[in-house]
Amino acid sequence: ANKTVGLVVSTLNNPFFVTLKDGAVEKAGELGIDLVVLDSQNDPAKEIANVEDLLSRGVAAILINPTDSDAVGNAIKIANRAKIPVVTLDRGANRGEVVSHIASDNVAGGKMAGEYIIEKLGKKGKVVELEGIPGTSAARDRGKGFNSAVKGTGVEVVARQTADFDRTKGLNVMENILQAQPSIDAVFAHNDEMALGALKAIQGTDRKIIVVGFDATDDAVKSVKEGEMAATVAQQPAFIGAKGVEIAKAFLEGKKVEANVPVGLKLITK
Amino acid sequence: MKIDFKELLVRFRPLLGLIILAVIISLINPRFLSVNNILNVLRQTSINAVIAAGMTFVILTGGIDLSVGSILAICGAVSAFMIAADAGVAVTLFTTLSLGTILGVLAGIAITKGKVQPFIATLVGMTLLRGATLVFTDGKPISTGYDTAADIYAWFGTGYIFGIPVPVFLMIAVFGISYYVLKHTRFGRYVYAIGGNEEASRLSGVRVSRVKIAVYAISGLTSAVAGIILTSRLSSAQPTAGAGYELDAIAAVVLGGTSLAGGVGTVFGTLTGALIIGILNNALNLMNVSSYYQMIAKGSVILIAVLMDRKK
Amino acid sequence: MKIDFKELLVRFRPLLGLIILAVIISLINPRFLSVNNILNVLRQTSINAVIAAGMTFVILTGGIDLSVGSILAICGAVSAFMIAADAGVAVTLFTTLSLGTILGVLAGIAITKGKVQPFIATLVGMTLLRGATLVFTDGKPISTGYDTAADIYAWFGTGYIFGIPVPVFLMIAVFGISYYVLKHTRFGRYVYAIGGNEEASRLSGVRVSRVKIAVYAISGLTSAVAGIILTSRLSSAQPTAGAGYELDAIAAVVLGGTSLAGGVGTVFGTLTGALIIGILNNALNLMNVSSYYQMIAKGSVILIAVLMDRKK
Amino acid sequence: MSVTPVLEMKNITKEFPGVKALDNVSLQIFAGEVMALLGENGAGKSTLMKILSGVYTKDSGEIYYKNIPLNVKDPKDAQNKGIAIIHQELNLVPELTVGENIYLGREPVNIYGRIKYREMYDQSAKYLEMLGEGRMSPSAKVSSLSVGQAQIVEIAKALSMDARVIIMDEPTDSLTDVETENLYQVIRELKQQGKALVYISHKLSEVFDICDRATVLRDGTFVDMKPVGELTEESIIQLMVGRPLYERYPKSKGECGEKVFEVSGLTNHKITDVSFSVRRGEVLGIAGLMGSGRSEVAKSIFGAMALTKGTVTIDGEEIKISHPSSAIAKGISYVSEDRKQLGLILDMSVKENITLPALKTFQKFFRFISVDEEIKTSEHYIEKMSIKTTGPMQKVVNLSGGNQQKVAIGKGLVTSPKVVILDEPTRGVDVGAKKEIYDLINELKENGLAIILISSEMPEVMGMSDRIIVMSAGCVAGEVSRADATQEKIMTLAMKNLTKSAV
Ligand SMILES: Nc1ncnc2c1ncn2[C@@H]1O[C@H](COP(=O)(O)OP(=O)(O)OP(=O)(O)O)[C@@H](O)[C@H]1O
Ligand SMILES: Nc1ncnc2c1ncn2[C@@H]1O[C@H](COP(=O)(O)OP(=O)(O)OP(=O)(O)O)[C@@H](O)[C@H]1O
Ligand SMILES: [Mg+2]
Ligand SMILES: [Mg+2]
Repeated sequence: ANKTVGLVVSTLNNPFFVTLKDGAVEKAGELGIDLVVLDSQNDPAKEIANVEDLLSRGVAAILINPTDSDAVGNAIKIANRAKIPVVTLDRGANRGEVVSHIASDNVAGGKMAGEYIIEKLGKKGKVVELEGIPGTSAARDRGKGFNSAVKGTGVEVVARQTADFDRTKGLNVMENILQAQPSIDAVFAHNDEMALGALKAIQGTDRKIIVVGFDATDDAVKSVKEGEMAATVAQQPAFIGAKGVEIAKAFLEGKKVEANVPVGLKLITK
Repeated sequence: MKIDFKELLVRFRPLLGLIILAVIISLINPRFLSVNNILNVLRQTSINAVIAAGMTFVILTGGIDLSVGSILAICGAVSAFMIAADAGVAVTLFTTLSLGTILGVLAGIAITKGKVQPFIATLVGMTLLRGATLVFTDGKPISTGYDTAADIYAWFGTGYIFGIPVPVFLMIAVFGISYYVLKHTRFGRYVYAIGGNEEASRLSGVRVSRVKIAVYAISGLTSAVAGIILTSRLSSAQPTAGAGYELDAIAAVVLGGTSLAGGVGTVFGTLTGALIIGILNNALNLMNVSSYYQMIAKGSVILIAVLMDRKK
Repeated sequence: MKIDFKELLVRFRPLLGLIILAVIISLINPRFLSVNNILNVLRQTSINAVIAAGMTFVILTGGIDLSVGSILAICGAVSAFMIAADAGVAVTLFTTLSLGTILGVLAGIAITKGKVQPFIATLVGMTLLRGATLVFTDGKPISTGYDTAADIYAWFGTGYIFGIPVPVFLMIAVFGISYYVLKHTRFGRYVYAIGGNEEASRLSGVRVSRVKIAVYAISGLTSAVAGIILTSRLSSAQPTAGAGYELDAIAAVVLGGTSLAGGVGTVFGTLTGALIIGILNNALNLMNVSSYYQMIAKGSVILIAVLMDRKK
Repeated sequence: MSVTPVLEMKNITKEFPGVKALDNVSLQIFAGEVMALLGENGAGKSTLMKILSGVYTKDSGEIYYKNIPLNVKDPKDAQNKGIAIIHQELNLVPELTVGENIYLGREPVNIYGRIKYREMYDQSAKYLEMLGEGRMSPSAKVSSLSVGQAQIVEIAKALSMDARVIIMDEPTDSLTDVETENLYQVIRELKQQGKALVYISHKLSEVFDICDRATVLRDGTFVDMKPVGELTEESIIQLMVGRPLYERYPKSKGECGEKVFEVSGLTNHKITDVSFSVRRGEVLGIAGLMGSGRSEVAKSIFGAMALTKGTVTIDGEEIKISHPSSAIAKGISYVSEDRKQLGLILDMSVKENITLPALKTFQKFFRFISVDEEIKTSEHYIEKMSIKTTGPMQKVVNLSGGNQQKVAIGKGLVTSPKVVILDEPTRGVDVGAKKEIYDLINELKENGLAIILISSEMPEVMGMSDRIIVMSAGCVAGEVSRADATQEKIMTLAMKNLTKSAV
């Protein structure tokens, strides 16, 4: 009989996680697993409710892409108590027991982007950082990695503003920053949506500014190939999703699984 | 007094909707009616229901409170911070509940003394307090830590009393008290009277400003209670917690038959409304409806429920 | 006719607030007043301002429209899809604007014929349409593509006429028409009358339902216009576009001195209100205020503006 | 008769933006007596009483209670100090019950703060009984009451406060004679108990029925205070208006023409089989008790209330009316009895109110509304009906009650109707203005309009109508001609159906 596996995704309003889900759905189809996908809408309370509902419904394993590493703890504990194995995707959990954790490291990704910019600018220049929704873990981790890279180099962050992971806001905020800052050499955006918005703003002027994004969404990769955006950090979301399903299946079949599956980060450039 | 069946029907129409919904769902998915799942739904509903109880007071006076989600967040953050800093559970609870109440009072003062429209005053409160929460938490979640105090604190969100989850008990308590206050006390009468005709209430000697400040205080208090339940369920406070909760709470109140114009409605209806939303969320998950279609399904059911309620 | 200075002062108080704000900001950051930046602010304001213009009609009748952001999103998605599918710019614009209008009409019908409260009808609309947009786009952005049609389409968001951005022209047109309709036509007078006293308007022979449906249609239409501007600015439609825009639009209307109770206000005030919000966003970026404090600053300025407006 | 006043207001001044409502006004109120407070619309009567009851604050002047200075902070404070008021405009919460309204702000509670409903309803029933409304249930929602019944609730509320000073601002405004007589009974009792009362009314006969002294205001100033015994209607009018006024109900010499308007078999949940017709230049009076369904007939004709059966014919042509706008288009207009809720848009100007039903006719090129013509038209009505206002642009909300009423009537005429339904057109209107409205009715009559006059004021219906139909419990109970009409005949008809079926 087909096993049912639950997948709880932090949000499906963001192309990155949509791709992660698509990867998982496709793999589940291949392996003949029933996959139940639930969306936490970036709300940990909804997340814990989703886990409870999955347990109510009866699933053999849960794949969870946490909204937040801390907040997911009790949800995982509930699954532990019900003796249902849990695999975390993309973000880890600070509490509870998981059989496996599959992720690329956001901090490392931010660092990678920072190092790329440092190199491109010849270790000297002015950068703008477009931050994600204040208080979200992606915004925190990517910012942390990026800032640890540029710290102490000749690259200076001249403006740091939030654009809420949103393309429109990326456009508006960048337009405003362009007014305020007479010289900017590069922009690092916490996701591709904001990067694409910022790119639009820059295209409206005749200034030459490097734009680096994060997530490698289809639009962003296309833009990089066209030579518009300089780079984007690829996390291979589809692979994360697919790998999660594979590992869950393996575990349920009694096979040994790796506790930590690091997924390589890739900097996509032209 | 003779029983007015029409009146009775109107009164219990939301409940009827709830029952119809529950029957349909359990026919599609029998698992829905398992004891475990019912407790599950109740626990999940408790947060929205508690907020909606306070919101009912506000809406009955003809006001609205958009700041509930942000009050929940800041109260949650403060309580997680205090637990982590070993301030003791009792002190933490007291501080958190007081904070929520005071924030409500401030909104009430802006509305009555500052003559700012409730929608705007609480919209501003929502923005200000979200900013304050982010500053306070530096944008990071605050964990309650791993010591005994944290475990005791976690009981409020995850514990059981006689097999019934603690949040469910809290929800019942909040609704019981609200029912008594609205139905049997002077203050309750004034809440309805102000919503029905503010000027007439004032001329009858009702201290309108005081009552209004009190309803926002109550809404702040229930938001704080919800913040405690949420933080305790997660053993962690998120700076972004509660975003968008105001809409769910308002939807619960309105589904329960309370008019946004004020003056008409019951807290019992609100509980029904919150349960309808909670059951819907649960059922859509049980039935594995994709999240995009969940929005469509949820919107449709609410629309049908409201339309049913409006029909003569 | 003698000029009533008090009345005049009340009338232009929002404008006064705008001017004070602009002066303070330009003292802190002189770059604010550069021609480029002013065009910049105007262009950024245009989207919220256009939505707020339609919202003004709705609020003047005593209603509210929470679905504007979702209408914007679905109209944007449809128009990007059509441009990408080479449907031609004219056909696309016509379809998109019609879609927005029709969605507004449906909300209006739910409110007048279905007797659903505007807050709820449009809240449901907001959820339903967001779900529909996510289904339509499968949660991913739709690019308008790279051909000539896409370039022509992009002109609406990024082009210039005599050195003035096209969205700014569109904004001026929308406000010019709205001003004329509200001030000088029968329909405009009815909008105010219904907000002032719906029942008395009905007894004066006003077709209340028709007028109400029309205001939601107008709000749907302006949301569609905003959706076109936005999609064309980005050459891409986001499924999450416009989320939360309803609050900004309502804030603009209220900052402009229109009462949420209906009956009182002007579209000119709304433009001022939208500019205050736009300038604030721009200035906070220019001054590089950290995002946490931005919320606090924005909340505070709106509160001060509203308090100033409420003072006798 | 006591000589020293219980309560005295001295040199009270109150200014609103642009209007000096009260200028150095004084008033004395005596125990065991009723002081009539008289004056034209806008003279400042209500304003003075609102100051006494804590609704407004005075700009200057003093108030003394038994020679001790009294400071009234707000309505609650006034109640605590033994001052009760029945406001001119209804001030009830429609969604609460009768009993809850009567005791609003003063609910009896037990030691746990729980409201004692039983006691509250029993007491309420007692006061309703006193006012002859024993049939009204204290647990009925106020929204289900007619205007007149609501007025009774207001009175009961004031009585229940057990105040030392009771102010009644046009309490009989929407009462018929029966209820008015009941009220008199209660007032006499209150006098017996040594209470001091202030009684505001535009029905001068009431002054002689029940009041002991009269204070007259004119344009916000004090004119005179006299024992009623020294006054006549003529002398009161002289004091109020500053000139004598002749002929209370001016007779028109106009002849009635052919039949223009006819209704037959009008039926819905409030009225049964109502038929009548009106001729050109005729005033048809409709009399009846409170709640007899007169307003419902008017609303049904006007398309504001659904009909299950019945036809409406105008100029021999049967017409279908689904909405007030079609009634207006067919030449019917309706002036509602409730100007505040149904008649006017208070936040709009006099001009905008008057032109609203006829806006179409003010449209010029590009559907542009011609403001000049609007102003011209509204100035015409302001002048014609002597509306006391600072101009067409003044907001209606700032006019006195009587002047608001005139605006409402102007609104009914602006569409140049063939048939005008006037529902209590002189409610709250002073003698002078009443005369003007009567003159206006006669002028309309001479211009060949068909007029339906619904009124609870018996002398008014009898004085102004050519024919009177009397309604009782939703049915037409009978018809009397002007010549035959007597108070007794009309009353008998009005009570006809009540014995058979309780309302
Ligand atoms: N809130 C207000 N703002 C401005 N003007 C007002 C206000 N209330 C009353 N007035 C003005 O004060 C004057 C006195 O009004 P008031 O209501 O006291 O008259 P009144 O004697 O009670 O008349 P009526 O017999 O018509 O009830 C009027 O000119 C009126 O327009
Ligand atoms: N809103 C309402 N809901 C229910 N019943 C009502 C309502 N308004 C009036 N009624 C009832 O309808 C009947 C007719 O009332 P209506 O006010 O039309 O009478 P009327 O003859 O015009 O008397 P009045 O002189 O008081 O205006 C009464 O029985 C009254 O109680
Ligand atoms: Mg008066
Ligand atoms: Mg009547």
